[in-house]
Amino acid sequence: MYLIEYEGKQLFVKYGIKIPDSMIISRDEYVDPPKPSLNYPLVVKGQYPYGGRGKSGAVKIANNYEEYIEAINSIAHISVGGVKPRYILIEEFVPHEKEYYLSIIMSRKDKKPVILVSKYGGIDVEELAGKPGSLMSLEIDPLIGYSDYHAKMVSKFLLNRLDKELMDMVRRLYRLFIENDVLLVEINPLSINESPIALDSKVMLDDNAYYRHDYTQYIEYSMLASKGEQIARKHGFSFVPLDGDIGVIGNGAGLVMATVDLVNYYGGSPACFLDVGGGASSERIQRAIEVIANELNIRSLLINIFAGITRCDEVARGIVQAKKLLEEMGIKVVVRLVGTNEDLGASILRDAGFKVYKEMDVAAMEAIKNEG
Amino acid sequence: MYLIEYEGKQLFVKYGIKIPDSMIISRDEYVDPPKPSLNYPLVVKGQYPYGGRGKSGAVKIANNYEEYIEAINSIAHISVGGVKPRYILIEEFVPHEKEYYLSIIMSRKDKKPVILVSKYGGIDVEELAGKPGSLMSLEIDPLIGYSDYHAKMVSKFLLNRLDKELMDMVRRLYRLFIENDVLLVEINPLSINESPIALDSKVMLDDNAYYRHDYTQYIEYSMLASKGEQIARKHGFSFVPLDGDIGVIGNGAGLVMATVDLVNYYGGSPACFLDVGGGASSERIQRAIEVIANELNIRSLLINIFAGITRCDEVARGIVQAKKLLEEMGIKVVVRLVGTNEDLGASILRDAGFKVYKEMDVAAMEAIKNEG
Amino acid sequence: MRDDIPGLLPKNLRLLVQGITGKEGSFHTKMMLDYGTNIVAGVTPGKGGSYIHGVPVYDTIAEAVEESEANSSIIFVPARFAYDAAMEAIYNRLSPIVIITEGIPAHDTVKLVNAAAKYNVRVIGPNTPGLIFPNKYKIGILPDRYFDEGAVAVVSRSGTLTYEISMSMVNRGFGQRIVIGCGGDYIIGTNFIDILEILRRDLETKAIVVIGEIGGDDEERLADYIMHTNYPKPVVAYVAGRSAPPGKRMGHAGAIISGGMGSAESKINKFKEAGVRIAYRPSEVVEKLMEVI
Amino acid sequence: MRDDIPGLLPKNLRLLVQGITGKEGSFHTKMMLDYGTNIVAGVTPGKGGSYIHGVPVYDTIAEAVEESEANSSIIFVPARFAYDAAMEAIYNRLSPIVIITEGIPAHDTVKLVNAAAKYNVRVIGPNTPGLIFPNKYKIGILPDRYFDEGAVAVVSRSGTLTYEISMSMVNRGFGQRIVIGCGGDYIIGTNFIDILEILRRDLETKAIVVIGEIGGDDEERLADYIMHTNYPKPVVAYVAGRSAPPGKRMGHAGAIISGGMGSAESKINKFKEAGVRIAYRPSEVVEKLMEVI
Repeated sequence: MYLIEYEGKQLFVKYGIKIPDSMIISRDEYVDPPKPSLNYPLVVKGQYPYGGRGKSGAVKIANNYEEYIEAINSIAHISVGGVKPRYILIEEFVPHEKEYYLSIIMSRKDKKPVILVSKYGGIDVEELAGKPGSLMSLEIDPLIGYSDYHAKMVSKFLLNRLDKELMDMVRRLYRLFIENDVLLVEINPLSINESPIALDSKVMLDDNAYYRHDYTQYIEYSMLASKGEQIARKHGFSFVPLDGDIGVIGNGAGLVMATVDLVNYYGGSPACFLDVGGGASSERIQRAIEVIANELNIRSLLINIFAGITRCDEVARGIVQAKKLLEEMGIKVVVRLVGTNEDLGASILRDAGFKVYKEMDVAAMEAIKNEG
Repeated sequence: MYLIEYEGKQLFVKYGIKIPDSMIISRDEYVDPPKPSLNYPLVVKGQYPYGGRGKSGAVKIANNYEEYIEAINSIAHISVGGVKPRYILIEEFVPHEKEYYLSIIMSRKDKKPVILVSKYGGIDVEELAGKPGSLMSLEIDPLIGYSDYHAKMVSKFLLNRLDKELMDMVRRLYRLFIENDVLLVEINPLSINESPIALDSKVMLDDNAYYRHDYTQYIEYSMLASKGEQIARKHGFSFVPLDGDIGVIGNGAGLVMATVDLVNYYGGSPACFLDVGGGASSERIQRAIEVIANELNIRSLLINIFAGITRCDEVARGIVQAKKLLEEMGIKVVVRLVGTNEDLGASILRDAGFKVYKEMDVAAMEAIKNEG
Repeated sequence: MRDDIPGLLPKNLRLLVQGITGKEGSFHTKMMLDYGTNIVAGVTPGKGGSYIHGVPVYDTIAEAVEESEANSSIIFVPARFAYDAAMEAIYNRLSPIVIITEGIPAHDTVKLVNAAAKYNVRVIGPNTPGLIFPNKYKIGILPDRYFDEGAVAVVSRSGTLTYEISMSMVNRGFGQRIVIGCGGDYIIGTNFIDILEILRRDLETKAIVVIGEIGGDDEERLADYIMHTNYPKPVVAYVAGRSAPPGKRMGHAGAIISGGMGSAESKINKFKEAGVRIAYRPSEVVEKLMEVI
Repeated sequence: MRDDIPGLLPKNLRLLVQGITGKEGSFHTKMMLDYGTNIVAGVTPGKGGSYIHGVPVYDTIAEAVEESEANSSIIFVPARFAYDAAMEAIYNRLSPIVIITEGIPAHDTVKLVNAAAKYNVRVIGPNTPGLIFPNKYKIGILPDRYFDEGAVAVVSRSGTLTYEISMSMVNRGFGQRIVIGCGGDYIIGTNFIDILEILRRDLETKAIVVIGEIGGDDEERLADYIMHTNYPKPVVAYVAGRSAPPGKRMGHAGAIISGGMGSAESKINKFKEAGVRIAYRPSEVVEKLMEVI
């Protein structure tokens, strides 16, 4: 899960990483914002769970109180990724000539933490990678951990000298990384005019490590999250809404992805990715169908089950339980069942008037057809 | 440096390792000890920086208040290793059928922390090693650290079952070991009647790690330390007092040990080991001589210098500066000088009336002779 | 036909099941036994002395190894205990260690995978269905009946999709030399290249099916490997997630396109450059196989 | 005569001095240069760009290696910075790393020594005078004039005592193939066995002098090694500390008899069993050497 900027910066402060002097304004204060006790010019930044706010105009400079009020009024109504900001961050502007980039990522390829630094910050990582000589990556052996070596390499690369404060920042960032089960922590841009200051924050925590951290403190994230993500979290499904009109439910991430791809392949337009996971009960299947039917505007629903641990009869019962709702909403249902108890499952469904298929290609084509 | 029992136990408590209910009584309370708010029977234990207190009678059981007073009065006057106890520890007696042994040592051989456990505690490690099948040692890879594996192995070995509390104790002990630069932490005896309790503590901290811990909190150790050790610490010499009448000063631990051995070899009796270290100044040499002359009752002093970084002329000047003191105390001085500026050093010494030798064997024999 | 694969599976498999008394562990122990897997011991702390489906249960791996000479392990314990379970297996030099568990924090996986490398132990997974040697044995949770012995190795990051494709292979007469899931997690112990390098010299393997998905660059690196080492066997690949939007985790912890990296398009293009045949539908894998065998 | 020793010293020594601008580092850089040591670079954080005795100084080892192709290191930095200095050398794969520094916490040494092993780097010391190849070069602080080239290797846990014995050897016509201090610390990177194993196949080494002392069991284990591997060269040993009382640290952090372990008597007895000739006085080492060469 990603933290929003100000949550990431609070984590920075906890670890002694400098950020600009700032204040945070919540949604109910937008109408009558508090007078800032900060020095102008200020940077006014909407807080969103997604990137792209810069292009949307949700970052503004305010040189005086009037501009400050104006900026808040404007940003309050700007949506990024479908959501308006619940919070706006006000920061003193930090004059800086150059922007740098510093991050630590848990590298899949190397199976190690890797420090990434660039002489050119403020732009996307992909762009960085394109500038030869501007990027340095440095592995940290997870069995040995951080040593000054890493910080020295970073400081030399960025500044061509050993800057004590910058080295200290690298050390603190690694501690933050380790102690919070971080998958990615990024300071971009990083300013090093007098001392190193994090002008933005990007922090991705490991959802799997929820049991050893208090993730409820990052509630802002869930409140700002899209409806789809909220639903997925609430029910424990893997659920990603898409733009189309054909709902897709299946068991197993790879299979559901493949099913979504197949709908596309045959010219249809998938409305979602929903993985019910292994061994789903009839209730779980029913709930998955309800979620899709209620939350999305779909024309048809393709259910693709390859049952290993899962039992086809359970799946069938879940579908039958949702029959009424589906009929009411006029959603055509196409079921593909293979695996454990497939005959039993198929007969339950046929008895209830559903069509059941054995080949996913055929089922996908059937789901796309305009007439059932 | 070794902690005394109650300091070690305070560390145990800090890490959540159980010890018996207890109180500590300091020297000025011996005359009128506070009434214990503990349950009899009590164990009354003198606190010494050295082992062997059991054999000296400095551990007593008190079944009532009278016996408690009696025990304190008696132990207050018992010396172990030349010192009387500045503190007496009073503990509730923990009934136990069996005594176990548990320690973590930084192993020289393996270059790793090693957990040692034995089914027979309360006796010396050497004796333990003699009982086949009673001892288990378990390495901890310092690059990986503790995992439950280690605690499971310990619990299985000692109890033939997985005891949650014992496993927890192993985990806590390892944390204590790592966070305090411990070279040896030993719980012996360890009682596991209901839950594991440390009945005694032995903790050896790494002197070299002084700069990252607050060793002044362990002031009891220095106050209880022998005079020789106090002197060594004060002046930064390596100094070990011995029983004889021939003082030995040299530069380099190996050389001084060899010189002490040589005195013994030729039938003499060394009074100390004093290593002035490398590159000693004349002041340092003078101070070393003064310490020995003042603190020990010696007949002659053998100074053996093999000068690499050290300069023989500096050494010679230091000896000359101490000449008056040595003459006053009637101490015969034999100097062996080899190395950097040896001719200059020898002439300085000869001018001041000292005899100077080139061979350490000859010098040692000369120092032993009764007549100079 | 030799029924070991040097570097991947030992000559005489003697499998230990960690978490054998749990619901999943117990169920799949039965399934594996029925399929012919030589399970010699199980471990569940505190449950030592009991039996599950005739398999003796121990408190610790050390005891289990001493009494049963287990040489490999499959792990079913819950995510928060998986690190310690894997470390216990590593210290006892069991190899491979197949970690079925889903949801292990990536920092734990990184540490245990690096520790395993130090001790020369192979880790498969986490979050893998395991592997199956059709008609010999399986170390995992794959439903047996969709597999049959043959000459095609199937290597995958997924579970049910692997069964799907394997079934369609068997239906058209293509059996499998081995089917192995590398795991759907962000960090995994053994990746595509590791497996293909091992299979390079396996005489029984005539072709390889790779079932990839979005996220990471395992597929891209595999393509480079195939190209630069002139891989001697035909490879067919299917990549799931062509219609996945960037920034969204598609079920698997590892299945996410982020920072412009890990798209299906990038993987497919790389594979094509390396001469790998691409199936665009799961059912097309068999068609592509027919072109190469 | 070949002037490398495979496994111990590289073929073309290109030494880097860590802590070169410090008092000790600077002084001994001069001494080593005068003796012929090929010092190609120095490192002191923050002092990059300067020169010490003509040797260029860098901020980091990475730069130094890039510009000077250094392949080995000697460390003079204070104890509390030694861990990071050694790790920097290890990450840059310098080998050997000779750590002169005294007083490094044992936990730091353990970690760096284990890290070095993982990266295949040899650590000599800490708390060692280093080593000397008489009339070729030295990596250390040994005073040159007491050594001469020859066929006897001297391996020691001590400093001045090593000079003492080496001098008496030279005075009686025995030169040295190499003189090497393993270090007087509680934990050291390279011990007696490591050195003797390397010298086993060194044709120029005809005999070995071991200078041991109380504490630990390096000498006992060496005796076992000599006995059980039928060591092919004569060994003469001197063990310091015969009159040391138990429980007292005799100067070196490692020189302490504790828990009934590490007494000179135990070491001497073990050596005798292994056929090692014992010298009871430093000056007797030469006499024993005369018996075997």
